[in-house]
Amino acid sequence: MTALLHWLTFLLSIILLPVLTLGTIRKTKARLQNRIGPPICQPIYDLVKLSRKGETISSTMCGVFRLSSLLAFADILVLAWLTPWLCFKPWAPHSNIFMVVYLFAFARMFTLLGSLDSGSAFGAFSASREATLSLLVEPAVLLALVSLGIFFGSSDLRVIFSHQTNQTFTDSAIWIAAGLAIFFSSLVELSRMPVDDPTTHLELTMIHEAMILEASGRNLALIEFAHALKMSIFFGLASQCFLRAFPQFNTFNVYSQGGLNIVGILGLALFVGLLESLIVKLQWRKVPEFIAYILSLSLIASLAAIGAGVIK
Amino acid sequence: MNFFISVTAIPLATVILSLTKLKVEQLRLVVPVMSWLQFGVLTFLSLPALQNNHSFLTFSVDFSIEKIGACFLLLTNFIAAASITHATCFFANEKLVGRGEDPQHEKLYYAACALFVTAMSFVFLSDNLGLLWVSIEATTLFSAALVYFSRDKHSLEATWKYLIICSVGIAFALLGIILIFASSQHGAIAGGSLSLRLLVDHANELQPKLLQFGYIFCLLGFGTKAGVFPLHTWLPDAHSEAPAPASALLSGALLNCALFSICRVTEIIQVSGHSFFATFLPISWGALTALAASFFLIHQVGIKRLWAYSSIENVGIMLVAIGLGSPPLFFFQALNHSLAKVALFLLSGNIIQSAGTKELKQIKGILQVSPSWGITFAAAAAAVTGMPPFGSFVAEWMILSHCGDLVQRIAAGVLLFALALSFIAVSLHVGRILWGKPKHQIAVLPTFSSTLIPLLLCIFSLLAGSTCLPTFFFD
Amino acid sequence: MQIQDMATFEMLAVLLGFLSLALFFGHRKHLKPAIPAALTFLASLAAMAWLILTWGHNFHWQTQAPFLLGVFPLTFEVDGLTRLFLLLLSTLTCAVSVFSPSYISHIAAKTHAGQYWICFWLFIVSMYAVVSSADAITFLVAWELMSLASIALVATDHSHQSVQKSAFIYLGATRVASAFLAGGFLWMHSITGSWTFHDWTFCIESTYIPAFLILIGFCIKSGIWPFHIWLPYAHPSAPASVSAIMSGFMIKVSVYALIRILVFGALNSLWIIAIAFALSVISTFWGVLFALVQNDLKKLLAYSSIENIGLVVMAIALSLYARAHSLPTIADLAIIAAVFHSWNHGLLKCLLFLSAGAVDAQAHTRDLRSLGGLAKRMPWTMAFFFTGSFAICSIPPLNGFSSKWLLYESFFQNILLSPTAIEKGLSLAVICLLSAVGALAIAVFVKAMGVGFLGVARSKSAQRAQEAGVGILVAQAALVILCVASGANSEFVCRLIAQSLTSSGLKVSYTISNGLPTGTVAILLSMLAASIYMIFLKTSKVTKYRTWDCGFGSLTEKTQVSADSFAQPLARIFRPFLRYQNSAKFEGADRRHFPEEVTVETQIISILENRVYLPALALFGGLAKLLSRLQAGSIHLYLLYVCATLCLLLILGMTL
Amino acid sequence: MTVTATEICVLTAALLACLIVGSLHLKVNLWLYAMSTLFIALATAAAALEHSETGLFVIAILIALLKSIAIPKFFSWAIDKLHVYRDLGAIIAPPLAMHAAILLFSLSFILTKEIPSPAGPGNGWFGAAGGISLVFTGLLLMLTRRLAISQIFGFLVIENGIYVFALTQTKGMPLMVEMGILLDVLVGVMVSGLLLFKIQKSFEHIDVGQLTQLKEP
Repeated sequence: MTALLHWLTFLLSIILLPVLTLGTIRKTKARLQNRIGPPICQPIYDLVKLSRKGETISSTMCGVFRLSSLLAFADILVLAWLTPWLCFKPWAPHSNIFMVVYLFAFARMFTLLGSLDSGSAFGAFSASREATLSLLVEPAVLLALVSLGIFFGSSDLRVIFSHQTNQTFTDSAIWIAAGLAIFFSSLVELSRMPVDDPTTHLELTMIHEAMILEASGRNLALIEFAHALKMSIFFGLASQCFLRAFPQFNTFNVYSQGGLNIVGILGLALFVGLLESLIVKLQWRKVPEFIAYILSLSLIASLAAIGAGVIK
Repeated sequence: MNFFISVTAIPLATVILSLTKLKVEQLRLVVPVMSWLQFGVLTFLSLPALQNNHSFLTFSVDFSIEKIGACFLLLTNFIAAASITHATCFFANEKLVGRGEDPQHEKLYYAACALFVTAMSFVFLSDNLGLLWVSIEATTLFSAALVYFSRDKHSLEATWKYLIICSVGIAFALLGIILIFASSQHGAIAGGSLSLRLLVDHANELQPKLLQFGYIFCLLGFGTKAGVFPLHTWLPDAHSEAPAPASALLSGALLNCALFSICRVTEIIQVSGHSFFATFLPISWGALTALAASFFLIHQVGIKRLWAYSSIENVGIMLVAIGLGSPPLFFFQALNHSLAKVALFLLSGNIIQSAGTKELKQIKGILQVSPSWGITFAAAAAAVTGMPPFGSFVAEWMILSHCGDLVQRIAAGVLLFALALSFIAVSLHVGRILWGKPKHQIAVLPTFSSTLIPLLLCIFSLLAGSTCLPTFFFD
Repeated sequence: MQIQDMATFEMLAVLLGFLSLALFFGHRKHLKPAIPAALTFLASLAAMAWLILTWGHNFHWQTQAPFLLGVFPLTFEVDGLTRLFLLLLSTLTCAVSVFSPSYISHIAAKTHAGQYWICFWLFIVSMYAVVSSADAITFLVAWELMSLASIALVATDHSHQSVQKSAFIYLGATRVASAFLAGGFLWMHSITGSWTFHDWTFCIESTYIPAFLILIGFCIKSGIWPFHIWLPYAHPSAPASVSAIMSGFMIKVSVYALIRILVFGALNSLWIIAIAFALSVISTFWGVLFALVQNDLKKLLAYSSIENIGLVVMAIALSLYARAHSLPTIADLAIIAAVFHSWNHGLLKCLLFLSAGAVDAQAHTRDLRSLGGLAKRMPWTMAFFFTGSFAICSIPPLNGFSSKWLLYESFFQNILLSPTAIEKGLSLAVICLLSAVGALAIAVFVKAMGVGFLGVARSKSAQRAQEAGVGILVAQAALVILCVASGANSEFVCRLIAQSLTSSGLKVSYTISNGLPTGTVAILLSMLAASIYMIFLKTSKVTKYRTWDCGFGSLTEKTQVSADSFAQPLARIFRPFLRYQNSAKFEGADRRHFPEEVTVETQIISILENRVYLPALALFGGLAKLLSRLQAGSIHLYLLYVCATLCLLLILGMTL
Repeated sequence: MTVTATEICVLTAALLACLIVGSLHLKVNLWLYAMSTLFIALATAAAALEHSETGLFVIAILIALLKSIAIPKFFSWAIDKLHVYRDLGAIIAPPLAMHAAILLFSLSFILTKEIPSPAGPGNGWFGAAGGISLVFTGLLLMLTRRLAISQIFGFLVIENGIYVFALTQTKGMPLMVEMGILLDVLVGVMVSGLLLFKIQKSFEHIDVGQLTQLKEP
C-alpha cells in the first residue's frame, strides 16, 4: 500500500514539480520586475495549449527531428525514475553516476541532432554552442557526483543519497560543495542565466531556444516538459545535497524529508529567479571562464572527498 | 688434371663456340644448355661434399671443397645458368628497342661470361690462398668485359673505376695473403703453406702479429671487391652500367665470391684464438656498411643503382654473419640475397627495356603494364629487404638472434635500424615504380619467357624461407 | 601427436587452397565480386562456427617439417583470449563479405579485382595467424604478412598520388613498428632463451627495456599518440571494406598482443606502465580533438579510432598498474574493460566505416563540406550510422557505454582503493578527462551525423545519392544488432570475457555485484518512446513549411552551418593544439571591392607532423644527402677512401 | 745486421719509384719504372743466388723480360699512339708529391721495423721497407695523376711492391702462385691498356679526373 502511495506521489511530482519550478522562476522574476506575472501554474496551461495545437515543421526535415524530441523526453523520464532526485522516490535499479551522466548526454545528443535537421543556421549554431558548453560542463557534473561517490565509497547514487551516518563537519562540507557544483553546473546544463537567456528574442544569441526554434505544437510541449523535468531533477539533487548537509535532516521521517525536498527544489527555483533578475547574460566568449569556475568547484569537492578519505 | 678438365671443358667449349662464326641466334640456344650442363657437372662433382658435413673433398693438390663451399659453388653456377638463360631472351629483346646492333658484342658477352663463371667456381674450389687470389683477380678481369658491354661513355667510366679500384684492393689482399704465408713460415708449417686447410689446422701456431696484419689486408682487399663501405664506390657504377643479366651475376655471384674469401680467411684467424679481432672487425664493419648503404638507398635515382646499394647492405649483413663465425648462416643469407637480387636485376632489365630509361622517376605504373612483372618485382623486393615468408627474413632473424655479447647486440641494433630504413627506402621506390599510370610508350611487351626465371627465383626464395630447406645447411 | 599432424595437414590445406585461389582469381582484372565474397563469407562463417563449437577447449599446434620457417617451427595456440579476438575477426569478416559485392562494383573501375581479393584474403588469414600465434617468430611472420597485405590494400586505388602517399606513410610506420618489436623479441629471447610467449615474464629489471620496445612497437601499430600519424592517412585511403577491417580489427591486433605479452607476462615496471598510460591519455584527447576538425568522414572516423584505442591501452595500463600493486579487483575490471572495449570498438568502427563507404559509394564524396541531406535519400544507411555514432559516443544502453563504464568504474575503484593520494588524484583527473573526451566525441559525431546526413545537400553528387544496395545494408544491420545486443547484455559479455581470460591463464573474475541496468533502460526507453508516440505524437496534425528564415526567404544549402563552422567554437578553445591556416581567394574583374567569387579555405595544420615528423624525415634525408656526397664520381677520391680505410685499419691493428 | 745485395737492389728500386712521382713526363716515368723493375729483377736474381734456388732465376728473367722490357715497350708505343706525353697532375704538385713519397719511404722503415722475418730478427727489414715503400709510392702515384695511363703505372708500382715484399719476407712462394700472379698482372695491364684506347676513342682524352659522370646526385 505504501509502495503504491510512493508511486503515486512520485508520478504526481514528476508531472507537477517541473511545471511548478518553472512557474516559480517566472513568477519570481516578474515580481522582482514589479510585474504581477503569470500564475505559477501558467506552464501547465501553456503545455495544454501546445498539445492542442497542430505542428508546423520544416520541409527539409526528416523523421529525426520529431524522433529526437520524443527520445529525449523518454530519456529524461527514465532518468527521473533512475536518479534519486526525490528522497521518496520508489525503488529503481542501480543508478550509476556514470550512467546517469551519459543518459543526460543521450538527451542532449538528440536535441543537437534535432536542431540540425532543419538545415537552419540558427539551430546549427546553437547546437555547436551547446556542444561546446557540454564539453565544459559534463566533467563538472560528473565530478560533482563523483565527489560524493568517492566520499561514500560507491558509484551508485542510491547508496549515496540514502547514507545515514553520524554527520561530521567534513560530511557537511562535502555535501555543500557537491550541491553547489551540481546547482551551478545545472544552470549551464539547463541553459539558464548567465550562460543563456531563455527569454531572449535574438536568435543569434540564443542557445537552447534556438535549438528548438523549429519546434511547435505537441513536439514543443514534449521538449518544454522534458526541459522542465530535467531542471527539477538537477534541482532535486542539489537541494538534497544542501539538506543532507544538515545532520538533523537524517533524523526526520520520510514525509518531512520529502516535503523539505520539494521545498528545497522550489527554493532553488526562487533563487534562480532572483539570480536571473540580478545578473546579466555573459558574453559568449566569457562563458567558458564561468564554467571553469564551476568545474574547479567540482574539482575542489572531489579533492576534498579524496582528502577526507585519505585522512579517514 | 682430370678434375681441371672436367671443370673447364664446358666453359672453354662455350668460349670457342662463341668466338666461331656461329650465328648469334644459334648461340642463344646453345649457351644456356651449356651453362646448365656445367651446373650439372659441378653438382655431380661436389655431391660427396654435400653429403658429408665436416670433411673436405679433395680434387687435387690445391683444389678441395667442403660442404658450404660446395653450396656456394652450386649457387654461383645456378645463378649463372639462370642469368645466362635470361640473358638470351634479354638480348633478343634488346634488338627490339634498338640497342645492341653488333652481334659480335653479344657473342663476346657469352664468352666472357663463361670465363667469369669459371673463375668464380675456382674461388670456391681452390684450397690454396694464392690460387684463390688469382681466381678473384681473374673474375675482375673477365667481368670488366661484361661491364663494358654497352660500349658507351658511361660503361667505359664504370669499367675503368671497377678495374682500377678492385685491382688496387685485390693487390692489398695479395699483400695480406703474403703476410699470412709469412706467418705460417714461423715454425708452424715447414716451408710455409698457403693451403687453407693446413692453415686452419695449424692456426694456433701461426705467427700472431703477421696473421693479424695479413687478415687486415685481406679484409681490406676482398672487402673492396665485396663492396663494403667506404670501398664500395665502384659497385653502384658497375652494377648500373652493366647489362641487367651481368649486373645480376655481379651482385648475385661475384659478391659472394669476395665474401667467401673473407670467410675463409676469417675462419683461420677465428680458430687461431684471436677471435676478438676477427669477430669485432667484420661485425662492426658489416653493421656500418649496412647502415651506410641503407642511407644511400634513400635518394636513389637509378633503378639498378638502387639494387646495387641494396646489395651493399646485404654484404654488410653477410659480413656480420661471417663475424659471428657461422659459415652456414653466411651461406643462407647469401643464398637468399642472390636469389632475390638476381630476380630483381633481371626484372629491372626488362623494365628498363620496356620503359626505355633507367631513371626511377620516369618509370611508373609497372603493375598496369604487366601484373606478372609487377607482382614478381614486388615479391623479389620484399624478399631482398627481409620480409617473411621469404628466406632472407629467416636468415636475418637467425643472424640477429645469434648476436650475443655487447658489441654484437649493438651491431644487431644497428642492423635492425638499417633493415627498417632500407625496407622503407626500397619500398618507396618500388611503390613509385609499380603504382600509378604508366608514363611511357611500352616498347617491349612482357612475355612469359622474360618473367619465368625471376619468378622461379622468387619461388625458390620463398621455399627457402617457408620450408625446412635451410635445416640442410645448419646440420 | 595427432593434433600436430592435423596442423601440418591444415597448413597444407591452407597453402594449397590459397595457391589455387591465387591462380584462379589472381590474374583477373574484372571479376564478379559475388563469388569471392561468398567464399569469404562461407570461410568466415565456418571459422566462427568452429570457434563457437569448440568453446572452452584450448588448442596448441606446432608444424612439422617440411612446414618449418627455415629452422623454426610455426606454433599456434587458440585459447580463451585468442578465441574472443578471432570471433570478432570472423564476425567482421562476415559482415564485410556481405558488404563487399555491391560496394566493390562501385569501385571496380579503379581496382584490379583479382589482386584486391588475393591481398584481402592474405590480410584476413594473416590476422588469424597473428592472433593465434604462440611464439615470437610465428607472430612476427604473420604480423609482417598482415602489414604487407594491408599496405597493398591501402594502395588499391594507386593511381592517386594521395593514396600512394598514404600507403608510403603507413608502410614506414608499420616497418618501424616491426623493427621495435623485433628488437624487443630478440632481446627477450636472449634473456629467456625462448621464443614462446608463455615463457616470457617481465618481472625482472633486465626485461624492462625489451618490454618498452615491445610496447612502443605495438603503440605505433595501434596508432597511439605520437605515433598515430599514419592512421588518418591509411584508413581513409583504403576501400571501405578494408578500412573497416583495419580500423575494426587490425589495430586491435596490437591490443591483443599487448595483453598477451605484457599483461600475461605480468609487467611490473611502473615507468613503462606510466609511459603507456600517459601516451594513451594523450591519444584519447588528441584523437577526439582532431576528429572534431576533420571534414573527411573517414578521416574523422580514423581519428576517433585513435581516441578509442587510447581508451583501450589506458585500460591495459591501469590493469598492469593495479596488478603490480596487487589490487586484483581493479586489474580484473580494467582488463575486462580493455577486451570489451576492443570488441565494441571493433564492431562499431566496422559499422561506421561501412556506412561511410556506403555514403562514399553513393554520393561519390566523403567530404562533409559537400554532403548533407542524405537522411531522406539513404534512410537506412543513416539509421545505421546514427546507431553506430550513438554507440561510439558511449550513449547507454548501447554497447559503447558498457565498456566505457567499466573503464570509468575501474578508475573510480582506483580512487577508492589505491593507497596513495597522488594515484587517487590522477585517477580523478583521468575521469574528468574521460568525460570531457566523451563530450567532445558527442560533438564530433553530432557534426558527422548532422552535417553529413541532415539538412540540405551541399553538392549535386550528394543530391543524386541513392540508397545503397541490399548487401551493404544487411551487413550494417547485422552489426547494429550485435551492438545493441552486446550493449543490452553487457553483464553476460563481461562474465564471458572474464571466463575466457581465466581459461587462457590469467585469473580474472568479474566481481561487480549489481551490474548496469542497461537492458532495463533499453526496454523502458523504447516502451516509453513508443507509447508516447502512439498516444501523443502520432495523432498530431503536421503541416510542412519552409525552415524559419527570419522572413527573408531563399535559404540555400550555403546558408547552412558548415562542417568547419560547427566545430569552430570548440576548436577555438583548443587553439594551442589546433592551428588553423586560412587562405582566401578573391576572383572577379574588380576584385578589390566587388569580387565575383570569394573562396575561403581553412586547413588544420598538424603540429606533430610539421614540428616533429617532417624535421625528422628531413634529418634522415639530409644525412643521406651528406653521405651521397661521398660518392662524388672522382676516382681519385675513391682511391683516397681506400688509403684512408687502410690507415684506419692499420692503426686499429696496431692498437688492438 | 747485414745488408744483402737483394736489399740494396730493392731499396734502389724503391727510390727510383719515388722519382717517378716527381715527373709528369710519361716517357720519363716509363723509363724510371723500367729501371726500377730491372732492379727488382736483379734483387730476385740476388735472392736466387743467396738461397740458390733456380726457380727464382726463372722468375727474375721473366720479370726482366716482361715487366721491365715488354710492358714499358707496350706503353711507350701506346703513348706515341695516343699523342699524350704529359700528365696534368692531381691534388698536389709533383715535386711536393715526390717529397711525400720520400717521406713515406722513410715512414715505411718505421712501419716495418716490427715485422718478424723468417730469416731471424732484424733480417729482411730493409726488404720489407722497400716493398711497403713501393706500395705507398704506387698509391701516391695513382692519387696524384690524372691520366689513365699514369694510373696503370701506379698500379704496376704497387704490384712491384707486393712482389718485393713477398720476395723478401717469405721463403719461396709456390712457383705456381707466382706465375699465376704474374699472368694476372699481365692480363690486367693488357685489359687496361685496351681500355685506354677505348677511353681515348670515346672521350678524346684519357684524363680519368674528368670521368665523373657516374655519381650520386
